[in-house]
Amino acid sequence: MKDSAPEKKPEPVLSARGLVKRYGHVTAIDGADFELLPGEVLAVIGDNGAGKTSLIKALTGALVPDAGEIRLHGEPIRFSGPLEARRHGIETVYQDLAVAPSMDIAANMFLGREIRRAGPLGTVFRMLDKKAMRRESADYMAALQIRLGSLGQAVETLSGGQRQAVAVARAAAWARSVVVMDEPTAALGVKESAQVLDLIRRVRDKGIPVILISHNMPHVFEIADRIHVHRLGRREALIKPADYSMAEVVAIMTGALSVTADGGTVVSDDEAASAAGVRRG
Amino acid sequence: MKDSAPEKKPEPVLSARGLVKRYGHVTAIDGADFELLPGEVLAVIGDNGAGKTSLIKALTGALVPDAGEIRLHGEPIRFSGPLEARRHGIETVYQDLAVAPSMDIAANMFLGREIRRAGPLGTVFRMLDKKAMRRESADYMAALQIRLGSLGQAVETLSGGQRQAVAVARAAAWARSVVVMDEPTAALGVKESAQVLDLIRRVRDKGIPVILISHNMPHVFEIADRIHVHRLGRREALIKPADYSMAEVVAIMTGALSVTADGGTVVSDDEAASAAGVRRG
Amino acid sequence: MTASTMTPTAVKEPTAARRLLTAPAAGPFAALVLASVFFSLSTDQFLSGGNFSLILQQVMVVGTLAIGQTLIILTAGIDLACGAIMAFGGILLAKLAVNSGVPPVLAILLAIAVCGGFGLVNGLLVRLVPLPPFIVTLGMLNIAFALTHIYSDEQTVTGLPGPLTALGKTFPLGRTDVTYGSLLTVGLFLVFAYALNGTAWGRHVYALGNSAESARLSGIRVTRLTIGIYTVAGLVYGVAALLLVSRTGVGDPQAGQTENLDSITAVVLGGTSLFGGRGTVLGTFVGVLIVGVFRNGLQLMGVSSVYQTLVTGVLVILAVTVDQLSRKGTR
Amino acid sequence: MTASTMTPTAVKEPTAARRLLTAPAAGPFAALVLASVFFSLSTDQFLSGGNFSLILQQVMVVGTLAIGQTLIILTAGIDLACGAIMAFGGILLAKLAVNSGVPPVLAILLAIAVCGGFGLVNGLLVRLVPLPPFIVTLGMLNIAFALTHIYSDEQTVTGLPGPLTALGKTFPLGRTDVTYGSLLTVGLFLVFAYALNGTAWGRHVYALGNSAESARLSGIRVTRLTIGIYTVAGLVYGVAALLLVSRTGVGDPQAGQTENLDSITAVVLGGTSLFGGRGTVLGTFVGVLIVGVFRNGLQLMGVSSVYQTLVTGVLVILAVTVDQLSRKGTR
Amino acid sequence: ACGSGSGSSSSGSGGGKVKVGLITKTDTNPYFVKMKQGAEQAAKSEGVSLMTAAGKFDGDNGSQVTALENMVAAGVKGVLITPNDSKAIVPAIAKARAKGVLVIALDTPPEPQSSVDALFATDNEKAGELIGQYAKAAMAGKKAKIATMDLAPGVSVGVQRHDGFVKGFGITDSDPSIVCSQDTGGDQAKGQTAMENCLQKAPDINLVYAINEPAALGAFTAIKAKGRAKDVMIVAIDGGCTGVKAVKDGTIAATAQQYPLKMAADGVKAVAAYGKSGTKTSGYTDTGVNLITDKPQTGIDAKDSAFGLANCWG
Ligand SMILES: Nc1ncnc2c1ncn2[C@@H]1O[C@H](COP(=O)(O)OP(=O)(O)OP(=O)(O)O)[C@@H](O)[C@H]1O
Ligand SMILES: Nc1ncnc2c1ncn2[C@@H]1O[C@H](COP(=O)(O)OP(=O)(O)OP(=O)(O)O)[C@@H](O)[C@H]1O
Ligand SMILES: O[C@@H]1[C@@H](O)[C@H](O)OC[C@H]1O
Ligand SMILES: [Mg+2]
Ligand SMILES: [Mg+2]
Repeated sequence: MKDSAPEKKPEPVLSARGLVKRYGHVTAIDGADFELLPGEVLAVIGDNGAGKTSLIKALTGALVPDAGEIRLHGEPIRFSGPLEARRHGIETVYQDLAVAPSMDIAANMFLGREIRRAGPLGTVFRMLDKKAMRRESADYMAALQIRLGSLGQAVETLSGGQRQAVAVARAAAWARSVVVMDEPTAALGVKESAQVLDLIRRVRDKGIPVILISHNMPHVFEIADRIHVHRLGRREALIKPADYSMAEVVAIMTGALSVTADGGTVVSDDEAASAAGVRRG
Repeated sequence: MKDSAPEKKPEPVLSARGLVKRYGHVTAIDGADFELLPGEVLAVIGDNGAGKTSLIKALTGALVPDAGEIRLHGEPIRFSGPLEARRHGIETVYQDLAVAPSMDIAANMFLGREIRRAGPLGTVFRMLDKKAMRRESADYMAALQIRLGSLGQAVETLSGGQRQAVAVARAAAWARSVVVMDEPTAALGVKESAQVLDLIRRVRDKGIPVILISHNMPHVFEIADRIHVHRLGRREALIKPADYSMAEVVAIMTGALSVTADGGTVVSDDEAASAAGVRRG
Repeated sequence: MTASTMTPTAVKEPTAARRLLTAPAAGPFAALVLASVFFSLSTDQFLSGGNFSLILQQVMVVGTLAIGQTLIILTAGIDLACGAIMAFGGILLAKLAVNSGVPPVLAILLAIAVCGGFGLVNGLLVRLVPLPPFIVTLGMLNIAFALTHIYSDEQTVTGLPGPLTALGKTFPLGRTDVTYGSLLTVGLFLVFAYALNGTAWGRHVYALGNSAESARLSGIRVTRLTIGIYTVAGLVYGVAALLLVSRTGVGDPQAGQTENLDSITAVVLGGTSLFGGRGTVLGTFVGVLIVGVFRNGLQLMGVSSVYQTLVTGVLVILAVTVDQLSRKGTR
Repeated sequence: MTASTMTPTAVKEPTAARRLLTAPAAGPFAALVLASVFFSLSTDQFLSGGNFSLILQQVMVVGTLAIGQTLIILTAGIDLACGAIMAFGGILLAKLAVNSGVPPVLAILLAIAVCGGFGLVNGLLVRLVPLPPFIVTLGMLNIAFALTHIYSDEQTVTGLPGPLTALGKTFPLGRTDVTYGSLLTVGLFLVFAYALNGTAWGRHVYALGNSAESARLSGIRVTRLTIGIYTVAGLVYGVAALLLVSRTGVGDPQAGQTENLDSITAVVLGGTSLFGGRGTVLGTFVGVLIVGVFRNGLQLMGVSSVYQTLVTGVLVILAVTVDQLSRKGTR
Repeated sequence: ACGSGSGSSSSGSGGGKVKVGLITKTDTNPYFVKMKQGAEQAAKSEGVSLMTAAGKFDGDNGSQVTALENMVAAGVKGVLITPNDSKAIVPAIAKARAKGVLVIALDTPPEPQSSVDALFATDNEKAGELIGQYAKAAMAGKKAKIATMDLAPGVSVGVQRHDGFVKGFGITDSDPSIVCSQDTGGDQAKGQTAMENCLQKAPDINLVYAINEPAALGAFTAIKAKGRAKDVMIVAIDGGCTGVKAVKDGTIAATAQQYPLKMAADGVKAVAAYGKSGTKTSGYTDTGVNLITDKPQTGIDAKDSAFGLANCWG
């Protein structure tokens, strides 16, 4: 790849080789490689059904791959479940949000990490500090500039964007070592999306790397340090946004262009490439 | 409004005045007006939680407003449910898709409008023509250029974008008098989104007006004939994209700018407007 | 090339063999076969046409009830009243024909219609108030039970005219005698398997069970459909009443008290989810047979009655475990 | 300014009054009050401290079972075995103390632990195989039932030592005698109301019932939680066994046969959804009282037993209708 | 008659032991445990093998029919059955007999009685009458306020005993002295609840009739809790060991004792005899009923609790 030669690469935070996942006769991950470097925002892009969600589910312990190896800070690791990944500081916003619909915003935000009252009320009676959780939730939601009817609303009664904001705020709040976001702005408005990009930047600035799955190319180009292009269940290319135009990246994603070993591109599908408006590589 | 003077306006296909919907102490629709003209693509935009989904649910019979009037082709109408709206030719893609997760793609695509076999098998035994439905579904999905593992996959096992494509393909397939799409491209990839925009154009070109809710401003500006800006539960402005810049529209949406009666704009929130990068109106 | 690379018009469809293996009733069926093999090896009398015909005949009543129960569970409902409605239908049928001099065939039709009426009321309450099916049918269980005892005055009705017991008669099939009633039950299973799988109505039943709200938004007439399903279930219970009467030869006010749970058990054993939207009526048939085979086989083995209960408990759990394990491979 | 215009840091929260009106147990409570008013007007004996204490005492056993049942139903499960587990616990307790000479308090602890063991096995099967709760507990119902009869040899155990019946004793509260057992039951309801509403564990129970997969993705230890819930439920059934024994003064192998359905009924009457994730244990308490008040009131009115059944059927449906209608306004 | 399961053999095929079936009403009653014991002992001494089955609840005809069919399919020589529904079981019995199986009713007669080969039973109405007469005498002219703890709607033993009691007491069902009637399912806990409510309704109850002893003991618990143990008389039916002990310690004034163990043992012997010699027993054998009390009333035959304990259900 174009950028593989120059600088000495630091050890990846999270990486994988040859991941495979089959569902009956559908192959969702087909020998995928993956690499996330410290402090970077890595965008993962690809067509619908390319296997992006499956890939990050495998990386975050939410599904067990049929084959392949995952490494965290260079050590091979097998997550027994999402909890273990989380214990290693990996925080994820899943595409289907993984919220409890009948519970309210604060309860969802702190699910699995509730705050207890100080003193014996908390230690002996294990009493929740509902006020504190409500207060902090309100702050997190405010940071995303999401309008809300009531913090006590059950999540199932929220608008699509409000619901997504809850999941995003939750992951951001708990970020420690890696943050993974599967299409976090899909349901968000212009202003709210901008806030999420800001949030991602703030997380990155704390030195925490972020994996961002998104179909929104302007967002990707605005924020990503590197782009992982996923296609047909595997990584097709790993590039820097500065080296390619948006049209080229889209062409790689759809298979019109291929990235050669030296980082150049070749047209693999003439018709598609010209339809995508890409010059010959 | 800027464009209200020149041409004599045709009768709206669908319109509403003073719609209200409250949930407990949350007001989702707060006296909203609405107007859809024949053959137009009307974009409905607004912040998260502004009440867009609630508005179109009221317009398509999915919820009963507490107050206000809806007119179809000028006649006041009260839909008893989504079926009645559909009988009047109104076809909707709901934001939460309204699919049956355990059923496969073809079954979902034809849900409520199944094709029966020809001859006595169909009329007497009411036998489904599964082959025909499967074939047609495959065609519709192909038109959206969605990759699929298997047409027999249950919808719950589809990727987020694949699932959305099913809902969009379904509405487009049955369009007759009005098509309503609530964020139809939220989960779709670049290529797939482009196909949906194409689809919307084709529908419009058949003379069927389309209501498109979207947070994607480039899409909106690319395809909309008019833009309905929704804010705090009601219509804030109804404009032509040609008359405003994207930044201005976003500013109107967030309340930084207001549209005056003569179609001009005034800054209602200085700080917000300058943050949005809009010149003084 | 992997499957995910295919374009939609050329997607690979599962082979017939694979489809059979992954069919929802495959797991329960495996359990049924295992149990049958076991009993064939442990007793001399199990493996015979006559014994199979006997088992079929023993399960026809609960099997028929389980058809209606399947419909309702598929909609994410539950019917606690099916046995009680059947009992009322049976007593009504018998008393009309014996005590009130109504022509037998008319009595049959009336009783089936009344059972349908119970179903209709259930459906109306479930959909229009709306109330949870559990509560509605629990209430109806009590009501139908009480009406049965009030109307029958606790008296078992005997001396039934021929048409009422005709379905209990047998005909020879090869060297085995089969009752007409078993045939009717099998026929009903096939009819409903077709209706659920081959017609639009069936798809709507599944869609309703998946999500009533999505079904409504998809333009399905959810109210009509729900009420219809409960009514059809009631009519099916009416047929079960006829089968009950023709099998036992009497109108019995005490009948139907364990059939509620039994029918739900058969449905669940057959692989249908209590959360609705997933399952098949043929699975239910297999579930019904599993229960019948257990009971028959254990009795033939001479297991004493309390131990029959114990072993049944273990076997029920095992049967579903077999089902689960058989699915693991395909997930 | 409408509520939707507010920024998140200044959101309007419902007032205390509104919260009371929309509390999940408000509907069932209204039904309970209506029923009580009705019976107070129709019989002289209903409205008295003594009668209320009696009702409380009559529902304490099923009430305690219903606590465990609520936990399990909140996880979208169901427990058909609770009554049978309790019956086994009761016999075990009585036989250990009377026949095996185990010190009473130790016998109590052992019996409660064994009931917890049943729950543990249920939980393991539900979560680890995994199997549908309906089937697991149906199997366990048969197993516990059979074990009870085998172990007891159908003999009622009498002559219990004092500690086993202590909870059946009364103490005066004002001018009314109240049993210690009722107090224990009420105490358990409060403890579990607190645990479900005030602790992280409670939130996890609800989250599990909302969606086991979402709970897992949220990092909740779903396996541990599920198994824990079934085990706790089993322990609670053990306490119910003690209450049963102390109330009746004997170890009775026939006990617990109708309590499965009764406890589920109480839970559903109390407004908890059979689909999990929604409901309260205090609602269950109200549900239990509704059943107790119906039975007591109807008997005081001298309604004959068949008609009691009939009226109960109608009232159960009415009670939940009241609940539904009381909610309509707030939707 | 057209048979079911014609493929099955009906006589002790395979050269094995003669098989005898016993079908009781339920599994949940010590009464039937005694029956099983009697049957087992006799089966051992006669060298026949015993199969057992039971209904799921009192009144459950369906399970009994199925069990009967399965036993016939298993090749039993004879079946002993305590019918849950005297009339409803008749067609199934007829089918079994048509295959040459000897069917003997125990405890509860089918209707018509001739539908079985033989009947070994107590006369339930007579048992009720006995304690009715006893209660009448023991009340000694005191004004009676009666509570009846009955079985369940439509179960014949319960109805016969209740009717017998009322008749023996010399009144009718509509008599105002019956102030409370409740079903208990023959269950102790339900008996207690029923009695509690009866006492709430009519605190001055002074005589309780109970369908069986568990119901009686439940009623007693409720009465004792009200502090009225001394002034309420309880009479019951069954004569089980627990029940007789209760008579001995004065909890129950009197009970009518029956002899299930004997019924079953005699039944098994009859089937064994049929297996050996082909001779069928027939007709009704009254296995007898005795009033057990330690406070005998003049003019009413009774045995004391010592006799009762020595013979409890023997
Ligand atoms: N449980 C499952 N059973 C069968 N097929 C599945 C399952 N889950 C995913 N798939 C299939 O695997 C493929 C990859 O799905 P995945 O969700 O990873 O795609 P994606 O790249 O995230 O798509 P999108 O952009 O639409 O979210 C799809 O074809 C999908 O249908
Ligand atoms: N059932 C409900 N109960 C309570 N509040 C509700 C309910 N449905 C919607 N709301 C509230 O009404 C407001 C409008 O919601 P709506 O879904 O219409 O917004 P939207 O404009 O479609 O937002 P988005 O862009 O995020 O989809 C929100 O504040 C939402 O929380
Ligand atoms: O005598 C028996 C009685 O005790 C039981 O309750 O039911 C069956 C009867 O035969
Ligand atoms: Mg995805
Ligand atoms: Mg919306």
